[in-house]
Amino acid sequence: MAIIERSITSTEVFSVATPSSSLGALKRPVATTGWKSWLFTVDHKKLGIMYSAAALFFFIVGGLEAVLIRLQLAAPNGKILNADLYNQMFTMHATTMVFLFVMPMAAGLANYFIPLQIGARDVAFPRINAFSFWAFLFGGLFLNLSWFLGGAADGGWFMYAPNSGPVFSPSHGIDFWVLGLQITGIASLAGAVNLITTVLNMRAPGMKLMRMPIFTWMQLVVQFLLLFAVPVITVALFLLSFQRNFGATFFDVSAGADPLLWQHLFWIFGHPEVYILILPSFGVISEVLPVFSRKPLFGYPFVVFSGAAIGFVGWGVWAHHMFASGLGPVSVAVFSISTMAIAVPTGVKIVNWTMTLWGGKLEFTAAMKFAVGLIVLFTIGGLSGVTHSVAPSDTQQTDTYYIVAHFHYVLFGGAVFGLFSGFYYWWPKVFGKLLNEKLGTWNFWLMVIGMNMTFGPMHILGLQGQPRRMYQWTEARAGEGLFNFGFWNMFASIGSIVLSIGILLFLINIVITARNGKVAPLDPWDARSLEWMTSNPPKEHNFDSIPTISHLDEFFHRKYQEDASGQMVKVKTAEQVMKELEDNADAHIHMPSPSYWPIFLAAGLPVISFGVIYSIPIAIIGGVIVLFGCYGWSIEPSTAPDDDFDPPATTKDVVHVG
Amino acid sequence: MRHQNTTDHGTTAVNRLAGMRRRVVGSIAGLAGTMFLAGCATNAPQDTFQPKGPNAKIIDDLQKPVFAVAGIIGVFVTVVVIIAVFKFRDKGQPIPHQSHGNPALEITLTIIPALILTVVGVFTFRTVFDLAKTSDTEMIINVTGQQWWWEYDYPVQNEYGITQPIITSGQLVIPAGTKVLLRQTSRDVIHSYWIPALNGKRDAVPGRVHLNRIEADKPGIYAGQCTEFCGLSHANMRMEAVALSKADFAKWVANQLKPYASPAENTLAKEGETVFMNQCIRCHQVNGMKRADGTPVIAAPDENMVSGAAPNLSHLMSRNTFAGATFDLLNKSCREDVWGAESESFGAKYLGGVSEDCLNQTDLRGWLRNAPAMKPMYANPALLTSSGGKYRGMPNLGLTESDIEKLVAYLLTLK
Amino acid sequence: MSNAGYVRIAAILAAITALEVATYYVDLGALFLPSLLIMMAVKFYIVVSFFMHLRYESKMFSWVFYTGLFLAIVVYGIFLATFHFFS
Amino acid sequence: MTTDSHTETDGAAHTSTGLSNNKLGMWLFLGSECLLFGGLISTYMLYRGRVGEGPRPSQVFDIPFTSVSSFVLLMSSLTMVLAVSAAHKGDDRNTYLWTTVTAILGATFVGGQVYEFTAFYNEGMGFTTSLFSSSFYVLTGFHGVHVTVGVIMLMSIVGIMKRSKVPGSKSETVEMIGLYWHFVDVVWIIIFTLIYLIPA
Ligand code: HEA
Ligand code: HEA
Ligand code: HEC
Ligand code: CUA
Ligand SMILES: [Cu+2]
Repeated sequence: MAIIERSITSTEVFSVATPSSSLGALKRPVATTGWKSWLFTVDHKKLGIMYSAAALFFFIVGGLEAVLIRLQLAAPNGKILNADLYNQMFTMHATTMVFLFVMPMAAGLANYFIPLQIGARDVAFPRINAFSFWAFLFGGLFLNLSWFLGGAADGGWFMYAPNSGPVFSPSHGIDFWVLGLQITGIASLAGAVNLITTVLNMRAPGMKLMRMPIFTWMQLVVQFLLLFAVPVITVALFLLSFQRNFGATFFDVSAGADPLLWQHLFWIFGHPEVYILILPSFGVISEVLPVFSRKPLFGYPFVVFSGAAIGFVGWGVWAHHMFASGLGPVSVAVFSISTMAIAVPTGVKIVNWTMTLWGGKLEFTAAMKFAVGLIVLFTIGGLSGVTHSVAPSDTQQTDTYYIVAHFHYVLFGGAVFGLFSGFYYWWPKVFGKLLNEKLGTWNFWLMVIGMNMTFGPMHILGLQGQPRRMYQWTEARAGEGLFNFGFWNMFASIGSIVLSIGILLFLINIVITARNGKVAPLDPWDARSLEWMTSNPPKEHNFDSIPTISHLDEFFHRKYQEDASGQMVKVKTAEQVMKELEDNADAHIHMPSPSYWPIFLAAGLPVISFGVIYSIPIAIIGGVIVLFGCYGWSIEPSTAPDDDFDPPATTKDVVHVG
Repeated sequence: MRHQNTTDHGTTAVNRLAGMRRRVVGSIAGLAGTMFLAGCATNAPQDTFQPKGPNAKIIDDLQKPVFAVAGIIGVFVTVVVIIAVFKFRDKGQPIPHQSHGNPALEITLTIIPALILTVVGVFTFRTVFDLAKTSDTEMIINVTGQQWWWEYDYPVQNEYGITQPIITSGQLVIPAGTKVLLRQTSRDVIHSYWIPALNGKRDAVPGRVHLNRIEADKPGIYAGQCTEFCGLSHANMRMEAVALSKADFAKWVANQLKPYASPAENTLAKEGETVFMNQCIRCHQVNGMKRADGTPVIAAPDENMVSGAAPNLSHLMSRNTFAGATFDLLNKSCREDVWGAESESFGAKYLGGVSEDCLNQTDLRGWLRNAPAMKPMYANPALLTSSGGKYRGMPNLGLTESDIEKLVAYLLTLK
Repeated sequence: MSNAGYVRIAAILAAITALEVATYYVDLGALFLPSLLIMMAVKFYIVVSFFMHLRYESKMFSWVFYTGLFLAIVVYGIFLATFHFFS
Repeated sequence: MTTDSHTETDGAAHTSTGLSNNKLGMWLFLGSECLLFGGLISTYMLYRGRVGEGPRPSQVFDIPFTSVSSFVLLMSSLTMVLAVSAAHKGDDRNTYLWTTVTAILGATFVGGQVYEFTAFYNEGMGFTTSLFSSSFYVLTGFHGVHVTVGVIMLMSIVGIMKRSKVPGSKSETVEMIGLYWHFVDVVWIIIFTLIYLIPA
């Protein structure tokens, strides 16, 4: 971004120098404040914030879609949505929540915190990082554009062929879906390459792999999963778009195609994907639980290896989504057993978290509440998952609300709760202000109650035989007595309102905190890991001097030491630890420079996609934008040379980043 | 949508509401408990814990213990977490010892779940292969899904009196106590066949034939629902399996094979036949129907429908429901009479079919007036051109009221 | 590796390719498929190890690349097997 | 803290593993590409026998022709490795020479593919003729696009090197292109065997 020069003369002020001269095809952007500083930034922290803000926006979109679904289903023969709109609604609800909320939110946290947690000043490829963000954002907007251009995709989030083919889904909705996901896929892939390289290569001295914070570890596993899973759905999406846009017949049964091809490709991606969604949250709570238990994570190596094991075994279970598809008994039996195997490493995590609590000194901040909530709610969802893995019984439950209950417990009770835990935990780090704890408590309880009210009854509904994806349900099959559809559907719908109010409180909390929140102390939680060893919010260059790591939970060990009786006592305050770093500050730090090219290049992708749907010349224009972007990108040095700064950085001992 | 289920609590086998035991399950806490209860005491027609035939029973025997185990583990974890939360909350105790774990404990707590799952796995394995068994099949029916109804095609099986193929839709009629093999496929997109009381789901995939074995212990009507998302009217794609005693089944077969009888001249029904020949015969086959010149009338649904088929109406009035079992053909009181019948008299009542007095005039007329208004058929009619102008589902034919009058009279003759 | 070394490796690769093409014309019976697959794997390994220097580079590169390769082979192999492709 | 001497080419110096970011990133990308091509190859394997009314693979494939173009691509790997080797020695002249030769060989291969596609097309095998034809064109087309991108990169690097004054300064970039190029070659080794030599 700039060259950060330590003020030699006096106190605290660091001066920032920005590059000035013309480089590459365009003059470099230089703004350090205002909207331009965001648009062209390559700073991982700014990008992290933008990722999260965009994801939050999509969460509200996906949530409103969910609320519409619930309103429609509250009573029999709902009239709020017609069949067509309803089908679009649940397809886009799931797509938005999975691809545009949880994934980018996790990417936002990864972006912001991985470099801080491993003691780096930025990611390995800052410009690619910016490109990832913009590609995700443009892809997400492109997907939602379909609402205004003749209707959104309506084939369900796994978009089974041949229903997703041009004959059965003639509107453009699915075209937008396919191409939009293709764009966000590119973003994920680029992000994965970037973050893996960052974690492996940019660690501070002494930060061995087995000293890395668990959040970083889980993100590393996630990025590997993305790296290998995204290309699989890329293939599937290509085949589908060639069928829809260029007349190929990959899923056209009359030409001899086998519709199960799509199912396999989708779920080979799709199952690793669900671990992509959950592992970041596992990472978050593995940070939060120890901090508020005042105790290290129980069995750190087990948590690390079980995470890796989940990631690995997750590749061998995809066909459990296809138990009713007619695979044949051998495949069904094999996938059934392999799916059960995954419960073992996941169980390890549950055990470790519980044992972390055990014997601790628990402080129930909002972050901690969400973390503990996750343990219980995820377990419920995981156990229903195990009941699905029993293939014969799954043939009764698949495609009913029992499955809907399962995945909302793991996704909402698991992934979303983890993210909320992270919001409360890291908010002071990012914005320097503490979220209101009282509102947080309300937020938490309304969410727990609302979520159980919404998704709990779905177990009943599903076991009573209510299939999913029905725009209306009928009294005729509702049954009576305690377990009738009528009561529990209404109950779930009311629950979703409670849940919405809970989430609304979070949004209100953000506003209140921004207006007049409490300014956060340097180390508000008495935290343990490296990201807290810098100011709130962190400086542009993260650390004044890169710390040398000698422990897991480095920050904690700098603050605490065992006294003679073996009791941990605080020997240093966070301020003192910080001061040590400041005293050794690098004089001149050369940060990666902002660039026009990431956003420019990313903007070409939706143009191409738009052209593929409507007219090839537009696609060619998009192609030219991309080509020009690549050209500009490759001739612009990723980091402006030292002599290009104003004032030029003259000193020899400049520390370079990126 | 109509009530398809009576509300009186009789004690017949047909009435699924009747005589249901409500098993009480002990040791239930929180949600795991609710989940449990749902499986054990109930009265919804598609309940997955009320097997009414051997296949569903095999599944049920496996899933009950699995749900129990899952429930117990769930309760256990929840309780431990709650204890920890209360026991170790910050009461000013000193900072705990910074212990990093206990490998022995870890390994034990890894092995226990692994053992539990091994046991579950063994039983799962066996059950999968038990269910896959088809060698002792006694009867075969071809089942074809399409947007948004099911077609049943009984191949010639002389031992059941099926001397000619029978084609019907909506209600699958089977002899009770007989091992029936469904050979499933689809004409357009993927559907899934599911009668929870008889067996789990099996997808009907175009281009593939999937086997699905069912058997009903007793005569009765068993409700089901298409459970693979198949487009606009997926929610309105239902089905029912009707099990008849073997004797009644033979009667049913005989009726299906009854030759076509054209209505008497100068009746309303006869005029209806003419309208039918003009309008409906494009898609709907009525076996044995002949033109005035004696040439047989053959429907050409493949020229009009994306899926290439429309229900065969030869014996429409022998069924109780229509349009993918979404609407009743019987009016309310007649319906309750059939559906609530005693086990012994059920067969006779079902075989009585739909008489003029019993016909659900409102829905049938509504259907003929404007079918897509009752059951969504295609998202956007303007887009039909992209399927070569072929229909998906039954279109609005713009019939006049007098045409409808005649058609209804005619359809009533199709017993 | 020296340039001459590279040329020698290329010669080996060319020779294997010639053999591969030869199998197309000579009837090897049951050996046909395995011999082709082995030659393919050998060529693959040679290019990756020597031309791409993977043998001489950090283990980490081998890890990431071969993990991808391994997953691809295993996962897609099982995937094809479920279609009874190999039977 | 280390205040290392940093040069444009030397990306590795300040990483925790001592490995270059760029190279690690490239290997990660190639690992990911395995699953991309794996998916396309599997699709082809599944569909290769489904020819409908169209020609069968054995009717269209011209093994001698494809053998020659495969050989050309294989040899381009040799020239590529020579280019990388020259670049590492800071020998710009030979780097130009071998990158250019590699680009020409690659372009020849792509040309051969275009010729092959036209021939197939004339024999009645269009993109949408059958599942076999679609999956064949998608697979080989993807590969062809990869080669084309490689050719463009090779041509650009010559231009970029000529602009930069420091000899050998772009050696890592050349090496990266080399990795990509060899990978594309390796994919063709598989395609050639599985798709062309093993009959459907
Ligand atoms: C965050 C996402 C997430 C996670 C983590 C999981 C986790 C698991 N899932 Fe889930 N799943 C989904 C998201 C997720 N799932 C989604 C979105 C779908 C539906 C897609 C769709 O159809 O739209 C789905 C569907 C789905 C199906 C298909 C159902 C069907 O369509 O018929 C199956 C079948 O086996 C399954 C199984 C499992 C299993 C065994 C786990 C395991 O990983 C769970 C392991 C955890 C535990 C078991 C709890 C803790 C363990 C212990 C306390 C130890 C002791 C336990 C035992 C001894 C049992 N899932
Ligand atoms: C991470 C993933 C995720 C998340 C978070 C959610 C969250 C929710 N989901 Fe869903 N859902 C899926 C993933 C997810 N879902 C998937 C994969 C499917 C399968 C789709 C398919 O079959 O194809 C599905 C399907 C699905 C169905 C089944 C539809 C059907 O089969 O017909 C239902 C029905 O109730 C539902 C409900 C909900 C509800 C009520 C929430 C709630 O938790 C939502 C809560 C959020 C909000 C309420 C919004 C936030 C805030 C406000 C509203 C405040 C007010 C706002 C302003 C003032 C601006 N979801
Ligand atoms: C273009 C084709 C087409 C024409 C013309 C047509 N139908 Fe239909 N009809 C269908 C289809 C398709 C269905 C199945 C719809 C469903 O259940 O989703 C159907 C269903 C029905 C059913 C319910 C059958 C059952 O067993 O579920 C009746 C009764 C019926 N049509 C009567 C008629 C009559 C009477 C006419 C003429 C006036 C007519 N149809 C004309 C296509 C057609
Ligand atoms: Cu047919 Cu759903
Ligand atoms: Cu899964």
